[in-house]
Amino acid sequence: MSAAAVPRLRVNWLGLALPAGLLLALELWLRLSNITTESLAPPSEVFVTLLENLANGRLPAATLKTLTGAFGGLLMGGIPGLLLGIAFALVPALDRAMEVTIEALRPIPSVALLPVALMVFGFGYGMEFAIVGKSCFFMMLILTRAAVRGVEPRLREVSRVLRLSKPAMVWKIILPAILPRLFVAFRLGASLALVVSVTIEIAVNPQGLGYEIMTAREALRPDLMLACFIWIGLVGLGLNAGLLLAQRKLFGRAALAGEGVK
Amino acid sequence: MRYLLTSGLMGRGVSVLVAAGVVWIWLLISRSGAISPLFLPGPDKAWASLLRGFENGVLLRQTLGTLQHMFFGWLVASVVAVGLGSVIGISPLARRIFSPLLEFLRPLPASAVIPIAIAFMGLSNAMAIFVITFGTLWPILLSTVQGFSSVEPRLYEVAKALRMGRIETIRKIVLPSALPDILAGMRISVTAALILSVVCEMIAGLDGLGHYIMVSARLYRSPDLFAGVILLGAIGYVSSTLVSMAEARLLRWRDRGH
Amino acid sequence: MPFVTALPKFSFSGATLAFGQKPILRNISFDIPAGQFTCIIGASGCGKTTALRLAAGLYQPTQGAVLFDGEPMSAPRADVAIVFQDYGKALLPWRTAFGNVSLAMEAGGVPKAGRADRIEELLALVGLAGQGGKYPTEMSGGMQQRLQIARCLAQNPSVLLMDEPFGALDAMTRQGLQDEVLELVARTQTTVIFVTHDLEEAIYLGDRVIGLLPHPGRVGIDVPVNLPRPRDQLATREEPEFLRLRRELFDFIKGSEA
Amino acid sequence: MPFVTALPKFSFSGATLAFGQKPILRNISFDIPAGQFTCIIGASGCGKTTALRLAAGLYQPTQGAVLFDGEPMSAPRADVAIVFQDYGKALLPWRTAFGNVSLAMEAGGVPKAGRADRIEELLALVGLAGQGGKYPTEMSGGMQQRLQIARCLAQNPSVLLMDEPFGALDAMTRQGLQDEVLELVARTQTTVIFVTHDLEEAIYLGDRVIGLLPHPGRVGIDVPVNLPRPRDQLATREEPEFLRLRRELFDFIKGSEA
Amino acid sequence: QKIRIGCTSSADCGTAMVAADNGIFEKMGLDVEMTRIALNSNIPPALLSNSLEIGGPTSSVFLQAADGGLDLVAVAGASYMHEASNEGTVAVIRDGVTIEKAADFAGKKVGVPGFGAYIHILFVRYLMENGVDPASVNLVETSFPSMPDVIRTGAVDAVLSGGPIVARILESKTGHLGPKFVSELGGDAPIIFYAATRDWATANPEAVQKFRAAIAEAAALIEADREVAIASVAKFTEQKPELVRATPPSKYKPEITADGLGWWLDLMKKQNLLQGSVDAANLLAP
Ligand SMILES: Nc1ncnc2c1ncn2[C@@H]1O[C@H](COP(=O)(O)OP(=O)(O)OP(=O)(O)O)[C@@H](O)[C@H]1O
Ligand SMILES: Nc1ncnc2c1ncn2[C@@H]1O[C@H](COP(=O)(O)OP(=O)(O)OP(=O)(O)O)[C@@H](O)[C@H]1O
Ligand SMILES: [Mg+2]
Ligand SMILES: [Mg+2]
Repeated sequence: MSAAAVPRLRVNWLGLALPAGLLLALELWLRLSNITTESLAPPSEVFVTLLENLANGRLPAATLKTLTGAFGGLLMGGIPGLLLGIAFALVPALDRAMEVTIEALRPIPSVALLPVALMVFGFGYGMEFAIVGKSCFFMMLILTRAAVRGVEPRLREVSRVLRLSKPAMVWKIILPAILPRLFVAFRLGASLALVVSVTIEIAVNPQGLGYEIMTAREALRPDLMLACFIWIGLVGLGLNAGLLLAQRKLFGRAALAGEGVK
Repeated sequence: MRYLLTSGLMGRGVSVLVAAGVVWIWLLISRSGAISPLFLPGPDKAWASLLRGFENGVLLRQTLGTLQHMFFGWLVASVVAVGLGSVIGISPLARRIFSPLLEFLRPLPASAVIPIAIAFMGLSNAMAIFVITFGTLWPILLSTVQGFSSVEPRLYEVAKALRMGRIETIRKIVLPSALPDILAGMRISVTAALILSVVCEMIAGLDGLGHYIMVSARLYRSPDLFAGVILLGAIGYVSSTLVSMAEARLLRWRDRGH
Repeated sequence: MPFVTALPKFSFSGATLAFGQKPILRNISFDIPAGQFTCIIGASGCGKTTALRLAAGLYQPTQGAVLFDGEPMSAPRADVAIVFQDYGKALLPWRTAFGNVSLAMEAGGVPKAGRADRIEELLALVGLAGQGGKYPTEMSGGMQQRLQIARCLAQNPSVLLMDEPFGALDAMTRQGLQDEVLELVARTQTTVIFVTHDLEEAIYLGDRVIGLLPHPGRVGIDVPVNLPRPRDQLATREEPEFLRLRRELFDFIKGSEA
Repeated sequence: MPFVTALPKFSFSGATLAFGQKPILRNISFDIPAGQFTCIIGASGCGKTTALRLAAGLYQPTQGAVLFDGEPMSAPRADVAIVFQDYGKALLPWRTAFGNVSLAMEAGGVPKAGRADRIEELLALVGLAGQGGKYPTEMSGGMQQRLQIARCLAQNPSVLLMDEPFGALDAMTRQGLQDEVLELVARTQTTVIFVTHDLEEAIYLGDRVIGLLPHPGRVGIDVPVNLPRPRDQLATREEPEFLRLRRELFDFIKGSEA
Repeated sequence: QKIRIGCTSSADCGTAMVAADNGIFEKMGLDVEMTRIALNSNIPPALLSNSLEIGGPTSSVFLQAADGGLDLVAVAGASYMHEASNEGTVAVIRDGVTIEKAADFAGKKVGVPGFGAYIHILFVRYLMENGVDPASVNLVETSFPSMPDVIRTGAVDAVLSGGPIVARILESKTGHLGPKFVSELGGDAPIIFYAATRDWATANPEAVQKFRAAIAEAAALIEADREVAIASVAKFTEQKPELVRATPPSKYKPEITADGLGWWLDLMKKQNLLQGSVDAANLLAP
């Protein structure tokens, strides 16, 4: 509960123990069991490959492309999703009217639409923005709507009796009240965007980290493939830590409201 | 008026009308020829293909395959996520042990996990369920943890004052209080499970609509592809409606009173 | 008292309210002239809060009407302020005391320049001078209650609806605030509906006391308070009329619970 | 009064509490023998709630100690029940009145068979007979407050800590509950610490009244109440000793606010 | 004007890779960029959306696209079936399973790299020619890199594969060689060829001519020295050169004929992989 008070930069040795143990086990297993596979490589080799490709600039360049695709899509889909989510929660009639449409479009896997997207947008960012955007749009919509519905009803009454205009109510009551949940949604959205853009790159789009994974796999280089894989995990980790830090720095107490102050 | 709109049947009716309008727009677009019918066939063609697919039994089998993957993956994910989320939410020690690994795993695309999963488990349904679980875990896990941390502090004190044990506190105070969050996460996950079933079927070639769509796309049979997409939409709609109904029932206390 | 029969500020005519099948208030009728200080008393759970919410426009009667200046009260109004009974829930936890009061001014479109001084003034009025920087969670129950009153006053309302606003206050603070409210009302000609469970408070403050009977809530008693103003905490409470009223209301409550 | 100097139930010795730099309570010292009914009064924001939370083990003193049966009160205990001031937050919104009371019994390990009757009995005791099916949001403020009391009684506590438990109740209900509590305490030998802002209530209920001075909170007055038991709502309040105490405490509060 | 050429990670487009690496395109005045494409079936839509000017689809992908209504034309030939490479595409059988002839496949689970793709079509033809009902074989899609894993874990009884994967499985001692079904069939039809949209090909007849000339020159270069191809393929696919060398060499022909396409058309019609009627002669760029 007093997490905010704990100095941030303390190394979490305990947390590192678990992944380290798993890696060690994998290394030993691969070295000792002598199996043939094009999908796994000993962690030590992967580590060396990772460093090599970081140093020669290949992974950083790919990372930039993937992140551009992911964040572009997140913003393009997430912001409308957020606004609509609030609108839907505040205007139940609208929510009801759109329900069937939304619920029927939402689960359509964007991957299934990749051939269409490829034809409409071609290779490059356009396709990534569109497909990542679609996924993030619905996710933000759902999460925001749930968050707004959870706002203490008395606070909404306060805004009614103060005759706050709708925008003022959203800005002064709803948004601050849902801020903590919004951040969770945004963080979820960011990882979803990363996952989706990598998937698109694996399947279709010849750029970014997913493309590197695909290439490595087809070139029968499991070490390179896993290095990309690990790198994506690290990028996501950094991203999340960065967002958390930003949350604390930018919003401080407001973002933690309702997270047990007393 | 507002009351009428928001209530029961009438709202549902309007909702269906809006959806019908969307289909109509789709029809207009496909008729206009702005997009090649190769990529966007009209809803009429897709519907015809859908009926054909069910007549010869192919679609039914694929649908069952997808449903199976999706359901079990989601179920396992829900159990694992709520369990893990509870442990992390309640114990700072567990949080320290698990969170780095989890934060690292979270952004890994499930699609890229598939080859590794195949290396361990082969082309089995267990592999698919593992991958789906892996990919759908996160929304539930995060909302569970979030739900835990936003419990009204006074209620924690009530639990302390009643000398409730950890497990009991979780079961009786924290989980119910976090339930709205958890259910929202589960609602997202049920869709994610569907998407991942499709991805698994596409990449690992398991029986299901994903594979059907993939083959249709490869053969440029776009009406078949859209028939599959329509079915996926329908499955998604029905499953998330079921979750919503469960949600409404479990959270009925929320709609009472002022 | 003026002779002209001006339009009453509030007019409850046969207002009835039910939640689902359950009737909460039945056939409530009374008029409240502008500038009158009306107190509502009644046993716990008899419907005082519900009646006040009707007056605020937060609920709509299922039958009958609640008129404000002759118009149906179909939604809350900017010049009608309400102090909620559950003060803890009605404050924004992410804003300081200062910010919470400021909210009402922002809503009213008060330009930024003039706010700070007025806010300090209001905080001082309710005995929270210098506490503007505290968050609601850092304040005691009574302080939160007073903060909510300050926010309502910041609205510059022409009507004040107060639901047990002094419930969590000690006798001294309470008496101080009672006198502040009386002074303010006299100065600004504000119309007040004041819910309280404290009979002496009702008599001390009111021009009139309405008592509700429970199950369902109805008007059981409606007496004028003919005590001279300005009132005085010691002198007024010793007047025979005060004691007589207290007896009368006490008997009413006693009878209503039997 | 027995001659043996038995171990006091509670012993505050030099208890001091600060949040960050800000001292809230300073050097609080007093003993509370088992079975005593102690009332705490003081101006709004003086630290009554904080002192009670120390006694409950919800806060730890920054200096000095709070001993329970001679042991430091380092965590809440099952036989010490606390009634929170903000009743609205202390109830589980997803459980009915019945379920909220049941919680305490579940926590105490009462077998399911015996619960229902006892719960109904407790609900009746606080005047909520037949209202067990309501959710907290469907209850009035006073009803919620009484519900919380019922839940505390369900703990079968040997010590009751009550923070303005009757704040939202009308005079009659309040007097009824005062007498219920007195009767219960006399029967079960419960030790009570009772925070109130109502001086008459403090005198009527207590064996002893402690008054706190604000900024920071300190003990300012500590007087025994030598009124015979059982007490009577009419007779007791007319005794000269009652009136004398009321005067004394009133002056104390008045002085403390100046 | 830039010409983007999209190929999958295989040696089939070796001529384009060599032409790009050895400055042949440049010499012809073509500004070329090579792009690696994940899935062969992504090439036709990529051509259509103008993400690529020229791509290397397999014959089956090309014909299915044309059958579906995509207006594509063949521009030049790339790789062809011939003895050496036919030899390399085989069934690898999991140890413990006996499959020696076509009939043995009945009731077995077999991993194929892609439904409706080159190997799949040839395999079905092999079954049909040997009187085995294709429906009696349980085919599952398995990407090349997963093949060693599915054989090792016992997920399938056999895989249809080629190139370095076969060697890897044999090395790991989890499987052995089965029927060489492609060479049993024979044939010299195109495997992969260069294609473009009809619009682009008609609008840029010069570029098409120069491209053909460059491909022909590259084919001659490879004919003379295989190492040139190995270096370029290794560079493009990022595979290790040893790996490329260990694979049976592809055979390149710069021409593409209606006959070669016709062979595939017949085959695919028989397997009901085409719905409409496509005229092979109409699919060649002028
Ligand atoms: N939202 C609701 N749904 C159903 N019943 C309700 C609701 N709100 C109030 N009630 C019921 O209406 C009755 C009156 O409630 P109300 O809050 O008006 O009482 P009150 O007079 O303000 O009591 P108190 O003095 O205890 O605050 C109660 O019996 C309560 O249970
Ligand atoms: N969590 C906290 N952080 C900082 N200050 C606090 C906190 N809780 C209480 N305080 C301060 O401590 C003082 C005493 O608070 P407390 O709630 O004990 O008062 P109280 O006597 O119960 O008042 P009331 O009768 O109004 O409920 C107040 O000035 C309050 O602002
Ligand atoms: Mg009330
Ligand atoms: Mg208090």
